[in-house]
Amino acid sequence: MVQTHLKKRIEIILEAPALHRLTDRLNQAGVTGYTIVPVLAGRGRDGSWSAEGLAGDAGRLVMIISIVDAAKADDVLERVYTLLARQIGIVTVSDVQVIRADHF
Amino acid sequence: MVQTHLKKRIEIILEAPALHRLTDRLNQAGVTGYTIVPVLAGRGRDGSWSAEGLAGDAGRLVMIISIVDAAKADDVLERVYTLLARQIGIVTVSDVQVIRADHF
Amino acid sequence: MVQTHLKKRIEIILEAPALHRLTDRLNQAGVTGYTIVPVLAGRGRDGSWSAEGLAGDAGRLVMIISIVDAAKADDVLERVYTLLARQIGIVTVSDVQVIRADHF
Amino acid sequence: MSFLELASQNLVSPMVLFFALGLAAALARSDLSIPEAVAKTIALYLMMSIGFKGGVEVAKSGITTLMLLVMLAGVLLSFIIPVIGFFALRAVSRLSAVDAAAIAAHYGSISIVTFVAATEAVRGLGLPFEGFLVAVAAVMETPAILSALLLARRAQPAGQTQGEGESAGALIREVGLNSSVVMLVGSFFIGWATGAKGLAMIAPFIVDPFRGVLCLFLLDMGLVAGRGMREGARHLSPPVLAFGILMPLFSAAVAALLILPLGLSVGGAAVFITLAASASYIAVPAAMRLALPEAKPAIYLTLSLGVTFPFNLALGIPLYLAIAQRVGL
Amino acid sequence: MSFLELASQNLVSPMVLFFALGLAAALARSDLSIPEAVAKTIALYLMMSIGFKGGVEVAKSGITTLMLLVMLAGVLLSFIIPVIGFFALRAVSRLSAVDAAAIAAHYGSISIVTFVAATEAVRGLGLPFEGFLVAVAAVMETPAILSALLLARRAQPAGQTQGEGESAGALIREVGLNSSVVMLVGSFFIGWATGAKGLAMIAPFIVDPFRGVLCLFLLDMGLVAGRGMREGARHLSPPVLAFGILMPLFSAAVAALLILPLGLSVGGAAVFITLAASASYIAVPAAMRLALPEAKPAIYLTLSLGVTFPFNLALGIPLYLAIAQRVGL
Amino acid sequence: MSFLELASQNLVSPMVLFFALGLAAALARSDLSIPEAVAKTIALYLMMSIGFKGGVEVAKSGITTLMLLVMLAGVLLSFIIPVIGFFALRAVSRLSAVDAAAIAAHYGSISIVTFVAATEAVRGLGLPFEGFLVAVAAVMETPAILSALLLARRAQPAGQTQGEGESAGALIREVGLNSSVVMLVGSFFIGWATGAKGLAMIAPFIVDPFRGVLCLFLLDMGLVAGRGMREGARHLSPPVLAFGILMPLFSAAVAALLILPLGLSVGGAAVFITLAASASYIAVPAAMRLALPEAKPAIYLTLSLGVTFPFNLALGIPLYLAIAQRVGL
Ligand SMILES: Nc1ncnc2c1ncn2[C@@H]1O[C@H](COP(=O)(O)O)[C@@H](O)[C@H]1O
Ligand SMILES: Nc1ncnc2c1ncn2[C@@H]1O[C@H](COP(=O)(O)O)[C@@H](O)[C@H]1O
Ligand SMILES: Nc1ncnc2c1ncn2[C@@H]1O[C@H](COP(=O)(O)O)[C@@H](O)[C@H]1O
Ligand code: NA
Ligand code: NA
Ligand code: NA
Repeated sequence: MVQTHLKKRIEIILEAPALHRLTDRLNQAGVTGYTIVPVLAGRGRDGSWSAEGLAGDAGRLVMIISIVDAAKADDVLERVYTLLARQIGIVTVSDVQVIRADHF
Repeated sequence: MVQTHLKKRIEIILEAPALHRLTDRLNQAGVTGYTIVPVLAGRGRDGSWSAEGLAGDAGRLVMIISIVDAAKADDVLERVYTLLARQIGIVTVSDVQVIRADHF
Repeated sequence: MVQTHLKKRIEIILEAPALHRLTDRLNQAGVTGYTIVPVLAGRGRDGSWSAEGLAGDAGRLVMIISIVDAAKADDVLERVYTLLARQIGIVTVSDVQVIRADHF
Repeated sequence: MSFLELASQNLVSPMVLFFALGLAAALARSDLSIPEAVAKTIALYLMMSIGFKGGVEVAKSGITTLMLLVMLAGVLLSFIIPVIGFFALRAVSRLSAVDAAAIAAHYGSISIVTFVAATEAVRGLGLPFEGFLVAVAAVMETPAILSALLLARRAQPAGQTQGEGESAGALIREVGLNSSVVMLVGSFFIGWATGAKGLAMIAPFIVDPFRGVLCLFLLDMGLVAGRGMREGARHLSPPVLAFGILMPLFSAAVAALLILPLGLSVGGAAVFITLAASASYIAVPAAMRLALPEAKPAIYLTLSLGVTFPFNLALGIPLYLAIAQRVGL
Repeated sequence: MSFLELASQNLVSPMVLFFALGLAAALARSDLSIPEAVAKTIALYLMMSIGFKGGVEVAKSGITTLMLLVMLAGVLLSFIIPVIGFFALRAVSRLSAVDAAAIAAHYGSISIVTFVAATEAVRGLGLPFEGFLVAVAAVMETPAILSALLLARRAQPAGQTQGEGESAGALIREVGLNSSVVMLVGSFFIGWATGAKGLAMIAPFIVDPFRGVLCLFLLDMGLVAGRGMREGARHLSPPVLAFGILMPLFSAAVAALLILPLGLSVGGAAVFITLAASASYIAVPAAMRLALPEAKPAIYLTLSLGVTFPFNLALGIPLYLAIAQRVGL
Repeated sequence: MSFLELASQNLVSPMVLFFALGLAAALARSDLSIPEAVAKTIALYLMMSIGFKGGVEVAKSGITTLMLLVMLAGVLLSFIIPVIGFFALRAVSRLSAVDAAAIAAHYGSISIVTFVAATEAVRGLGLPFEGFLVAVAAVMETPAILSALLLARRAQPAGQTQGEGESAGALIREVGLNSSVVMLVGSFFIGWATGAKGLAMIAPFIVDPFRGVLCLFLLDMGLVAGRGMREGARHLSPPVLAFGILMPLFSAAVAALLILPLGLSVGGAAVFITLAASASYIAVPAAMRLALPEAKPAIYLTLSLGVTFPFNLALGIPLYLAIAQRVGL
C-alpha cells in the first residue's frame, strides 16, 4: 500500500481583481504552493455572472486551490476569511491524502 | 480555532449543451449558488473527447461545483441524477467545511 | 435517500508536456475515465508560473481529475507517483460518493 | 468546365489543402490544435462576414419573387430531407429510430463552411451568385430539427424522446436563437440596412482577409474531423458510412430538380445545391443533445464532420458545380 | 449638420447596429457570446491602434501649448466630475456614501470605446481632430479614482473603506499600471518614436481592419451590457437610472465650457466632450473592487455599461458633435 | 551600412519597441497580458505565414543545389552546436550534465520569431533572401534534440535520463510532429503547391497584417520574457548568463564560415546566420520536459527567452547583417 499523509485542501472562489491580495496572504501564511483555475460563470446570492465577453477583470471570478498542512490550515483560513469578509467569494476546506508529505 | 460547518460539495461533469437544464434544476432545488469551471478534455466509457478546436457546444463538457447544505444534498442529487440518466456526465459528492454557514 | 457508493477522487496537477504520459498510465491502470481542467497559474517550491501569453506547452500545468474504485486507487497512485517523481506536479486523493457505482 | 477539371482545380486550392493538413496532422497524432476560444471566434467571424455581404447584396437587388421562392424551396428541403434520410437509414442499417432521426436532422440542415467553400469555388470561376442565398442558408438551419423530432416521437412514446418539462416550443426557440443563426441573420440585416456604404467601412476586416481566415478554420475543421475519425470510426457501420456519401448526392439531385423551374444563375444554383447536400456540424448536434439525448453523438458528429464534410469539400462541390451548369441560367 | 441628422446617420452605422444586435441577443437570451480571451485581446488591439495612431499624430505636430492645456483640462475634469457626481447621487438617491463614490469614479474616468466611436463619427463627417487627444484620454483614466477614494474616506472611518495594509499609494500604482493604461500609453510612445514610417509598416494591421474589429467588440459590449441589464436592472432605482443619462450631459456641458477658450478644432472638441461624458467600464470597476470592495458592482457596472454607454453611443455622440460645432474652431 | 547604423535603425522599429514595452511592463509588474489562447494562435499564424510564403518562393525558383547544400549545413549545425555548447557549459559553469545538455539543445535548434525578425530587417534594407530558408529553419528544429539526448546519456546511465518505456524513437516522432513543425512544414508545402495564385488568394490575411501581428506577438514575448527574468534570474549564474550572449555569437561565426563557400545572397546569409545564432523557446523546452525531465526548466527557459532572444532581437540581428555583408554575395 502506498503510504499517504493527511493534508487540508483549501478551495477558494474569489473575484479576479482581488487575486493578488489573496496570494499575498497565502504566501504570508507560509503555504508551500497554490494553483489557480479559471472559472467560466456562476451564481450566488448576488445573482449570476459570466466571464464570457468580459474585457476586464471586474465581474470575473477565479478558483484557487491550496494543499496545506493541517497545522497551518487554521491560520490560512483566518487570513483568507478576513479577505473574503470584504471581497466576493467563498472558501471550503476538505481532507485529502498526499503521497510526498515533504512537498507541502 | 476557526469555527467551521459541514456542507456537501457536489461536483458535476456534464456535456455543455445541457448546462442550462442543470442550472435550472439546481435553482429549483434551492441551492444558494454554483460555479462553472471549463474542461479541456477527458475520457469515459464512450471514449475520449477534447474541446480543442470546437466551434460548437456539442462534444464539449463543463464542470459545475455547488456547495450545498447536507439537508438539501439528497434532493439536489436526485434532480441531478434524473438529468444525468439521459445526458453525458458524472456526479460526485464529498464533505467540506465552510466558515460562514449562512452563506450556503 | 439516494444510494451512494464510496470512490476515490484523484486530483493531479501536472506540467502539460507530460500529460500524455499520465493519461497512458491512467489507462494502463484501468481507470474508467478522467477529466482535464485548464490551469491559469500557480506557485510551488520552484516559484510561480503563469500560462498567460505562453505559446508553447513547457511551463504550463493542467489538472486531471479521475474518480476511481477504492480497490484500484493504490495501483493508480503508484503509477502516478513514479511519473511525478520525475515531472513537475502534485497529486492528492480524497473520498467521494457517487450514485452510479457501475459507471466507475 | 468538366467535373474533372473543376475537381482537380478545387483540390489544389489553399482551403482544401489546409483542411487536408489538419486531417493528416490529427490522424498522425500531432499536437497541432487551435484553441477553442479562437475556433469559436472564427466561426462567428465567418457568419458575420457572409451575413453582412449577403445583406449588402439584397440591399442592392431588393426583395424579389425569386428570393422568396428559393427560400421556400430551402425550407421545404430542410423539412423533407430528414424524412427521406430517416427511412433510408432505417432500411439499410440497424440504427435505432432515435439515432436515425438525429443523423437525418443533420442532413436536412446546412453547413455554413460548406456553403462558404461553394461560394469561393463559384467566385473562383468568375461566376456571380444571388446574395439572398445567405438568407436561404439561414432559414434552412432549423426546420430539419423539427422534422427529426417528429420522426423520433412517432417511433417512440413521447415521454421518452424528450426532456421532461421541456416543450418542443422551448426547444425550437432555443435552437432558433443559437449563436450561429443570430450572428448570420443579425449581420445580414445590418448589411442590408447599411448597404454598400457600411460595407466600405468594414470591408478590410470582413472581406479582404476572409479567405485566409477560412484557411485557418478549415485547418481546424480538419483537425477536429481527423480526431473524430480516429475516435468515432468504430461507431460507423458500412451502411452508415455509405449514407454519409450517398445522402448528399441524393439531396443534391432533389435540390437540382426543385430549382430547375426557378431560374437561378449557374453560381446560385451551385450554391443552393451545395446547401441541400451539406450537413450541419455545429447547430444541429447541440440541438440533438437537448432534443434527443439518447442518440449517440459519436455517430452523428463523426458522420457529418468526418465523412460528409470532407467529401463535399473535395468532390461534392465540383460535382454540384457541374450539375448547376445544367440547371442554372 | 443638425443634431437630428447627425443622430440618424449615427444610428445606422454598422458599429451602433452591431452593438444593438448584441444587446438584443442578450435580452432574448441567445447563447451568442465572444470568448473572454478574444474580448480581452480585442480591447488590447483597440488600445494599441489608437495609442499608436495618436503617437504618430503627435510626432507630426510636436508638443504644443494647446496639447498641454487640454491635458490639464482633462485631468481637472477627471478630478472634479466625481465630486459633483457624488453629491448629486447622495442628494437624489438613497445610495450609501461608498456606492455613490464608486459610481462617481466611473464618470470622472473615461471609456476608450466611446472615445473611439466619437473619433469614427468625427472622421465620418470628414472632420480632423487633434492626435494628442489619445494622450488626454490616458491621463483622464485615473485621477477620478483618487477623487472617489477621498470622497469615500471623508464619509467613513479610514479603516473601513480601504483594504488593511494596502496604502493608497500602492493602489494608485496598481491602477496606473493596469493593462489598458500601459497598452495605450506604450503604443502612444512607440507611435511617437517610429512616426509615419512605423505606421506604414503596421497600418494593414492597426488601421485598415480597425472599424471591423470595432464592430465585433461592440457586438460583445452589447452582449455584456444586455446581460448586465437583465441581471442588474433590479439594482437600479429610478434616480440612479436618471443619473446614468443626466450626468454625461452635465459633464459634457462642463467640458464644453472648459475648452471654449482653448481653441480646439470642431472634431477635437467633440472628442474631448465625449471623453468627459463617457464612463469607464474596465479600469475603474476593477480598481473599485480593490479600493472600495463594499460598493456593489451590480450597480456601477450596470449603470456604466448598461445605461451610459448605450446612451452615449446612440444619442450622446451626435449631441456632443452638435455642441462641438458651437465651441470648436 | 555599418553595424552601428544597422543597430540604431533596428532599435527604433515598432517590433523591437513593442518587445521592450512588454519587457518593461512585466518588470514593472503591470497586469498587462495576452491570453494563452491568443498567444498560441498568433504563433501558429506566424508559422502559417512564413511557411506559405517560403513555399511560394520555392515554387518560383524550384529545388536547387544551393537549397540542398544550405539545408545540409543547417542540419549539421543543429547537430554540432549542442555538442560545443555542452562542453563549454560544463567547462565554465557548475551545471549538471543533464542541465548543460538541455540548455545546449536550445542553442542548436532555432527560434522562428528571431528568424522572422531577421527577415523583416533584411527586407527593411531592400535586400532579397532565398525563400527556401524557411525549409532550412524547419530542418534545424529537431536534430539538436537528438544531439542533447546523446550527450546526456553519455554522461549518465541510460535508465535515468529517459522516461521508462519511452524509446528515443517515440520521442523523436513526438517532437517531429509538434505543432510548430507541422504548421511550418505543412504551410510550406501548401505554398509550394498553390504558388503565386494561392498566395494572391490569402495574401490579405497572411502577408499584409503580418508585421502588425508580429508586433503584438513580440509584446507578448516581452511580457513572458520579463516574467521569466523576474522569476528565473536567481537560477542563472554569471557564467551561464555569459553563455546566453556568447554562444549565439560563436554559432554565428561558425555558420558564417560554413556558408562562405556556398554563395548565399547577403540577405540569405544574414538570415541563415541568425538561425544558427537563435535559440528555441517553444519546441525544445517542451521536448526537454519529456526527454530530460531532471533538467531545470527555470534555467533553460530564462536563458533562451530572457537573455538570448532579447540580445538577438536588439543587437544580434544587426550584427549578423553586418557579418553577412562580408560573407554573402
Ligand atoms: N453554494 C455555492 N457553491 C458554489 N459556488 C458558489 C456558491 N455560492 C457562491 N458561489 C460562487 O461565488 C460567487 C459569489 O457568490 P455570492 O457572493 O454569493 O454572490 C458566485 O457567483 C459563485 O460563482
Ligand atoms: N472516472 C471518471 N473520472 C473523471 N471523469 C470522468 C470519469 N468518467 C467519466 N468522466 C468524464 O465524463 C465524461 C463522460 O463520461 P462517459 O459518459 O463515461 O463517456 C468523460 O469524457 C470524462 O470527462
Ligand atoms: N501546496 C500546493 N497546493 C496547490 N498547488 C500546488 C501546491 N504545491 C504545488 N502546487 C502546484 O504544482 C506546481 C508545481 O509545484 P512545485 O513542483 O512545488 O514547484 C505549482 O506551480 C502549483 O501550481
Ligand atoms: Na443539407
Ligand atoms: Na468621463
Ligand atoms: Na540555433
